[in-house]
Amino acid sequence: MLRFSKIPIVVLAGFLLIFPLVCTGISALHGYISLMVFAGIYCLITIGLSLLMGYAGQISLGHAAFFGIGAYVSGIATVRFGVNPWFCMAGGMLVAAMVAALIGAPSFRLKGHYLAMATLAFGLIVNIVFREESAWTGGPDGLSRIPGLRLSGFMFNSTIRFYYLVWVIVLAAFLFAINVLQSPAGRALRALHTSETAAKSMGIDIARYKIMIFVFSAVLASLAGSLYAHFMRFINPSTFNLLFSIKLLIMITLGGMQSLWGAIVGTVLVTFLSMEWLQFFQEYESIVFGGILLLALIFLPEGLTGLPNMLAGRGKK
Amino acid sequence: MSKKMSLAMAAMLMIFGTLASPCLATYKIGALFSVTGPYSFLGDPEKKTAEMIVDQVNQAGGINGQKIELIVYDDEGDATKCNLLARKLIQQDKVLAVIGPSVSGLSLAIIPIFEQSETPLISCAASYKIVSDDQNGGKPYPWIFKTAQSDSLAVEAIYTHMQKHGIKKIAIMGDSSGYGASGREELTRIAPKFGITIVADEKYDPKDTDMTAQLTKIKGLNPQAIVNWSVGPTQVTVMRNRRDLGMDKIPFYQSHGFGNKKNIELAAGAAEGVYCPLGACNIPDLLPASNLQKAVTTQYEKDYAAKYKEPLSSFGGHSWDAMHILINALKTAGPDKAKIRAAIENTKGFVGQHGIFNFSPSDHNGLTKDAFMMVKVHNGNWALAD
Amino acid sequence: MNMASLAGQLLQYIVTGVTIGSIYAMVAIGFNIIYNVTEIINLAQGEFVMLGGLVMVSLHMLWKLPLIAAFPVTVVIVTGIGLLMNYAAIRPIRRPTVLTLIIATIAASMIIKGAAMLIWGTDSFDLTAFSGRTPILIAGAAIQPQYFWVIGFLVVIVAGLTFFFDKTIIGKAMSACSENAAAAQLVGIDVRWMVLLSFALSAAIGAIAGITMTPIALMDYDRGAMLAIKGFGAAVLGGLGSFPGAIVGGLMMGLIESLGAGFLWSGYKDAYALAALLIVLFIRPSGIMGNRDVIRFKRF
Amino acid sequence: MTAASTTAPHAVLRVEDLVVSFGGLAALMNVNFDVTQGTIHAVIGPNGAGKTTLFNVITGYLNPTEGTVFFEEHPITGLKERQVAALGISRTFQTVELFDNMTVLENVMIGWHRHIRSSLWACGLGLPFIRRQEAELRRKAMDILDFIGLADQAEDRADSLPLGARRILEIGRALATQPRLVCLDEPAAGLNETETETAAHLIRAIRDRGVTVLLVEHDIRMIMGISDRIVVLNYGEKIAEGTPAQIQADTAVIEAYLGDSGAGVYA
Repeated sequence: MLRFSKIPIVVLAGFLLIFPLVCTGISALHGYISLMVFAGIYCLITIGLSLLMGYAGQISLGHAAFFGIGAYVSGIATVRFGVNPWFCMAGGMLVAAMVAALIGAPSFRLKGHYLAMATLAFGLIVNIVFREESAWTGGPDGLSRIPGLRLSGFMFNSTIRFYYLVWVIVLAAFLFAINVLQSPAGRALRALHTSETAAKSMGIDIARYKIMIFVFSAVLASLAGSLYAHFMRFINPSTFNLLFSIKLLIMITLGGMQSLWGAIVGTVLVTFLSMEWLQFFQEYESIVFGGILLLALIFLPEGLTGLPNMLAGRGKK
Repeated sequence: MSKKMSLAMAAMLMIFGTLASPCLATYKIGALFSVTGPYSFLGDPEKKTAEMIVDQVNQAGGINGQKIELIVYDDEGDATKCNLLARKLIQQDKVLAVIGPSVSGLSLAIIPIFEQSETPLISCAASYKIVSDDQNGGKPYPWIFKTAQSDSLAVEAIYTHMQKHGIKKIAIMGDSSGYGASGREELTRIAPKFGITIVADEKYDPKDTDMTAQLTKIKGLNPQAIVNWSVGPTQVTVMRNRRDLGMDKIPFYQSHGFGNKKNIELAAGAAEGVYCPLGACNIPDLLPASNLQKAVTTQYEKDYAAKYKEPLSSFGGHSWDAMHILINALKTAGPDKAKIRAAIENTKGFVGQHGIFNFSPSDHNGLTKDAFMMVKVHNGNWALAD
Repeated sequence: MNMASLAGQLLQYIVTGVTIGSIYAMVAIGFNIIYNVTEIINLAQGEFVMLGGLVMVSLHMLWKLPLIAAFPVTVVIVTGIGLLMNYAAIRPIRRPTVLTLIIATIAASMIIKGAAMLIWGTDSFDLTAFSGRTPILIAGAAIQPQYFWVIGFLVVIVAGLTFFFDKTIIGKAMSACSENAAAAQLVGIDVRWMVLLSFALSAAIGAIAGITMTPIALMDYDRGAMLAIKGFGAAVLGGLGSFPGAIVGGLMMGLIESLGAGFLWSGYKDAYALAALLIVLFIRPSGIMGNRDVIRFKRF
Repeated sequence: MTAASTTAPHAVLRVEDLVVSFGGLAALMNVNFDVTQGTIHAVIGPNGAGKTTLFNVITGYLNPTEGTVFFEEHPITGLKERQVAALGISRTFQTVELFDNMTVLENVMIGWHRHIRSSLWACGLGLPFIRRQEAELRRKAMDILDFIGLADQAEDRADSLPLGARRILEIGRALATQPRLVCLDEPAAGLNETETETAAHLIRAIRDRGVTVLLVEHDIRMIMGISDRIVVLNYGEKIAEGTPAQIQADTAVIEAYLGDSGAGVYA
């Protein structure tokens, strides 16, 4: 039975609660708080992607586009029209949901690499639109002067405040995803991943589930995009390019495909590796990162979350 | 369990230990450059130049007896990374001021951080938006400066040259990166002032293999001149394609990004007769002896070639200017951010690589269009254009 | 604008499109060879092209090897790197799925690209054109002699591969693997050897693409990704695994880009090609020349 | 027709003039038969007789070239698999298609899928009615596991079961969909004698619950033991139909099974 234990979730929440306090205490770790803000934003995307790819078995190389849609809806509506950021966030999620439903319906007739290419092409096209429609988006130089977030007088203007905002949302999304997986909907998802043939005989509407989960993951990505825009207070198209979509795949694979925990662990790890720890290697960074990735694929076929099982298995032998 | 815990602790300590920087009484300066990634042509010479200057100053005894500690981070041309590193420089490394980033978009991306933390930033990127707050009547942001000439100055230099030669109908083209977009914006914005009409505006990707289609379209529209705004291999390919199409009779202008002799070499003859606006540091030997910049540019070219065994690029000059302006400010102000800011703003008559800087509360770039000279490729070398 | 110049323009767009398309087609063929035997999409294919160009530049421009000698040496070196990649990045993967294999090839491409940056730096390099740079004028269109080399090599590669897969024993064995690896194993074909061979072949073809395109477009360490995407697009558009499909797909992508840049807004030229790809996939989920029945038997 | 159905026992499934051909090759040729409510109805025949094809047509996995299938008097040809399932026809697979990464209990619980509410939002928010529904489902699924004798393995992963138990579990899962007709594709294939006995027991118990069973099977002994009525297919054609006793006496059937089966086709 797929059941998530409550203890690690409580431990995670506790860790997240004290993390910034520890980091402010140790000056060499101060930068880790802002790193964790980005890691949290990325976690929102990978939680959705993990459901889509790990459980529903559908590949997407285009999720940077939904991330971007959220960011640009927020950015454009606040900067050009002065709309309240929270409304923009909701608006972005709505737009992303509609786009996902529109693109999802024909895409999921495709299989394997064809689906990968279709989502990749979609992501590239959206990115070209961000770049070219400069009257709205600011073009390749980006859109600046995006306002920060405030909640009835409380400004999320420091890194720590934003940190808590982001991670509360991430935890909510995480719990939501866990609930889904432990529910009839999650059972249906896992079923169609294992055997579409059998799932059909159970009366499961496969197309509907695939699109539903695609829409859900797009909505989460869009929410992440809005948060990103209001934290950075600046966005530019290259943030939402193919490279980012690939980075999301790497996060999920490194963490462990069929595990929501894997999404969180992988995302935080890859964020720290690529944004901080590997900086040390300078021009060797790309080689080192590629090497780590390969080693992980070879020695951790189930990702980091598979590690305890693997060790336990070896111990028994 | 306790064994695991202690192992984990040890690992954590190892990671953090490498990060802790030694605490010495020095002036800490931060630098953010796109050393690798798509904008390495900017960030690489900028980083090398900044490091060279720090070495020179420290060898000469530092500033007011204090050594400079330069912390250089590579943003890889990525806005998120740039944002993170800027926060790290301010919050963790506690630097007095930062120079960079290399790219306009990234400079715009981190303005809020520097404004909020009240830390001076001297950008090495071109866009006028970096020093013009459009929500505040175009006034500069108090804490943000830049040393690169605005693209508008390069465009004005080109248009002035066109006006002199009676050119009124032009085609523009450029790559789809931020560099190309910024040039395109300025070219379009300033054209009416010079009575110039733009008949075509073509784009290509920075990684494209061939621009024949764009040029063919332009050829059909018979412009009197073509302006191309790009960097990297495409600015060379575009000249070759133009020659193949028999368009070498149409005057061809490149942006100041063309200012590297390697490009002339790579064009394999196709660059002959091409115009471009260049700053003094690209052409020290062409400057008359009376030119105020002759001495500093010649010295910089010599030092750079001696240290790095490669020809200098004009972009390194922006970092040279930023570093020296900051060092001068440190000399007068000492380790106090607000005083440093004021000292930079009061910099007058500073002779740099890219012009003579006169900052003021309403001008945080401090250059005029004289910062650029029109240069023509002649016999595989630069020559002043008539 | 008169009709004659319009016709000349059209011809120019077509010539340019066919040349760019031929490069894409070569990359797509490289994808297909590996895909057919292993069902892997090798996203490092673009890096082979980049390496082909840069190794050739070093051999010819730096070490002064004549073109005719540098060409085969380059192909051999890049082929060696292809084999190495198979040994280091593909074979050790114990639980291959679409995603892990895609990521493995991405990891390989990061390593290759990073190494190329260390060796050649970030500058672009030029290569002497094979038969000069004086353009040939045909009906108002200017054609670089190098264009003919690119198109010519595509033809040679296609002819060579057709012969190889139809007439030689090894080629037939490879075809057998691509149809049914398990059955091929049963009749005594060493599938691992075939996989190795497929990497060698596609690295060689990538190298040829890189060598022939460098005199037109210069080459730098960072070119691989763009070429891989375009080539992948061409392969999928034509139908994965189909060699005629790769050519049709490549040429279509090249022509749409060139005509799109010429007649429509050039900023969106890549988007036109990608939109065409999406439309084709939505109508024919297996690409233009792809076989629907074959897809059903493929795992990925 | 309506008149007939009121007098005669109710025909839950009617197969009319079914033709399926792949390319030029006919897999089924004009097959006709009725399945009576509440009976065990077997379809037998040598390999390649078209039994699985017939199953695939009935359950919507394959569209026939010609002919119609009626379920409770409504034509169901052309419907999608899940629509057929929603009408109350459930099936198992010759190759055993369990959800291997789930527990035995979950495999059965999923059978209720089309009877329960499963909106993503309600599930994600963990609304109380979803929780109540889950508890109820577990109870019902345990009943079924009791019925098929797998209650002790409820929390084991499905792929850890031996083949016999897997086939039984698949039947249990099919029952969980609350079908009026279950189609079992070779439920005894690969089972030993005891396991076959259990399966046969189970199939009878299913019929005794009032669910009609349509069955494809190789094991003639089992078929003869449990079937109420048998249809015999050979090379896509129905060659006989009747009670087990009638079929056992049928010369055409004996010839099909014992005779030189290849001779007729390619001649």
